[in-house]
Amino acid sequence: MQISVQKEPFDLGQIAQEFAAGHRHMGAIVTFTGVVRDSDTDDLDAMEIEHYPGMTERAIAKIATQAASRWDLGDVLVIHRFGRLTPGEQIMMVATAAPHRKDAFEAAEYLMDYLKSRAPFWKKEVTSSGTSWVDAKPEDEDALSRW
Amino acid sequence: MQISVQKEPFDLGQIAQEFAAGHRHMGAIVTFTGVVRDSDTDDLDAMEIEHYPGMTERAIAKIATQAASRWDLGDVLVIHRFGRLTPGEQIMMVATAAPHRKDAFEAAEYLMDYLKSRAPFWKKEVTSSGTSWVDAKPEDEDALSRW
Amino acid sequence: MIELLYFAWVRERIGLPKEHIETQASTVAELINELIAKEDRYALAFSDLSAIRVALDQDLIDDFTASLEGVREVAFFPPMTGG
Amino acid sequence: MIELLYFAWVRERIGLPKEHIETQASTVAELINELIAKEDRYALAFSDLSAIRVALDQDLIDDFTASLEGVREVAFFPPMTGG
Repeated sequence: MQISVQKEPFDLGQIAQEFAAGHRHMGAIVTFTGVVRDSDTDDLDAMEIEHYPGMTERAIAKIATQAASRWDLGDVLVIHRFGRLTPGEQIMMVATAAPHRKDAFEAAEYLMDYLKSRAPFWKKEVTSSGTSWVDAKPEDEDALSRW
Repeated sequence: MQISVQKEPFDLGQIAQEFAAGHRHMGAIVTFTGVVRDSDTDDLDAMEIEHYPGMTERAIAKIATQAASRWDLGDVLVIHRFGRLTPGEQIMMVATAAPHRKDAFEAAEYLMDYLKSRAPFWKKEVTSSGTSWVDAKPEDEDALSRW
Repeated sequence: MIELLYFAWVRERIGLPKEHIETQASTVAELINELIAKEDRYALAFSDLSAIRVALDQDLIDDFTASLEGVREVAFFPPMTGG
Repeated sequence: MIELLYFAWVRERIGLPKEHIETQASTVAELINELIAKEDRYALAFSDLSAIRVALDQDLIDDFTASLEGVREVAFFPPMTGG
């Protein structure tokens, strides 16, 4: 299990390649990468991500452990950034390796659903007209009910 | 839409990085990578993949087009290799970019489900005790019924 | 003249990857029956039709009653195992 | 002595990221009521409790009736928006 909470950018290509390498009995590798999406009017200057040091790593490890106990997985990786990010920057990624594709996909979706609303991160949008905290979406909470 | 049917290995890292780059309005990037999995007894020498040149590209383009019409996607990528591969080698990958994670995940799973049993590839396992064609699994056909 | 293509174990059982034939068959089912009648290796390849998939001019068909009218390329193969 | 941590708009409304306080509260609900009674900025932060999430010693709790016995760190924050 590889977990990192960091301010620095990560190299998706290198991480995906290293994660996929050497999993001789894992037939399926899934990655999800979250990108700071510009607003529809292209006026997003930055996304500021606050987190709760200490609890963040703990919460992510708990979610990853739950995924590993629920699906047949060979490995799990979670990287989540904090700090000030600009549109187009990669915020976070998860990767799963499993013997079969169904486990790899489901575990990755489970990780994402739980990271969205159970890992202590908060996003604030900065635009030329001001700043505003991103509200949690009811559908993100609803997404947990399928697991 | 990027589709490639090729004998040569592909560089997952580089492709994932290039695919994810410059999708300023896509918040979610999903990749799936299929790896030649060794047998439980570690006796797989190679996996030989035969395909139907001409139809293969056509079938993949049709599947990708269906995915693009069904989900809100910014981009789709499919790479599938043929020829002789050894355990640990990457056979194929799909990538999807979407504004939201649900579309990116579902479209990637749809692509995989259809590539499994609607793209004209056939796998043959080569072990020290002989060769045998991989049978299609009933669950792969069943997987299509959810879409 | 029509071109026939064979893949995977269908190819192995018939013993060649492709051939051009003259046929009067108007449907896929009729063509298969012609082939079966021709030689044992075809009869062997087509002994279990539930395991045979067919593409006409590179489009998969659902049903062996499909017409061969205007078709130039017929491919026979087992269920696909991509991915 | 207990350490209180505030995040996101809870932090902004209260005006500080953390503080140490003395409290007699035995549950999270009692602690929130103490804070609300203290100053307007707390009352503002806790005006809609449905938007408040709480972690005790870095574990999320489901229910404000949770006991503070043995707890050293209480964090208050809005619903999380990770991913």
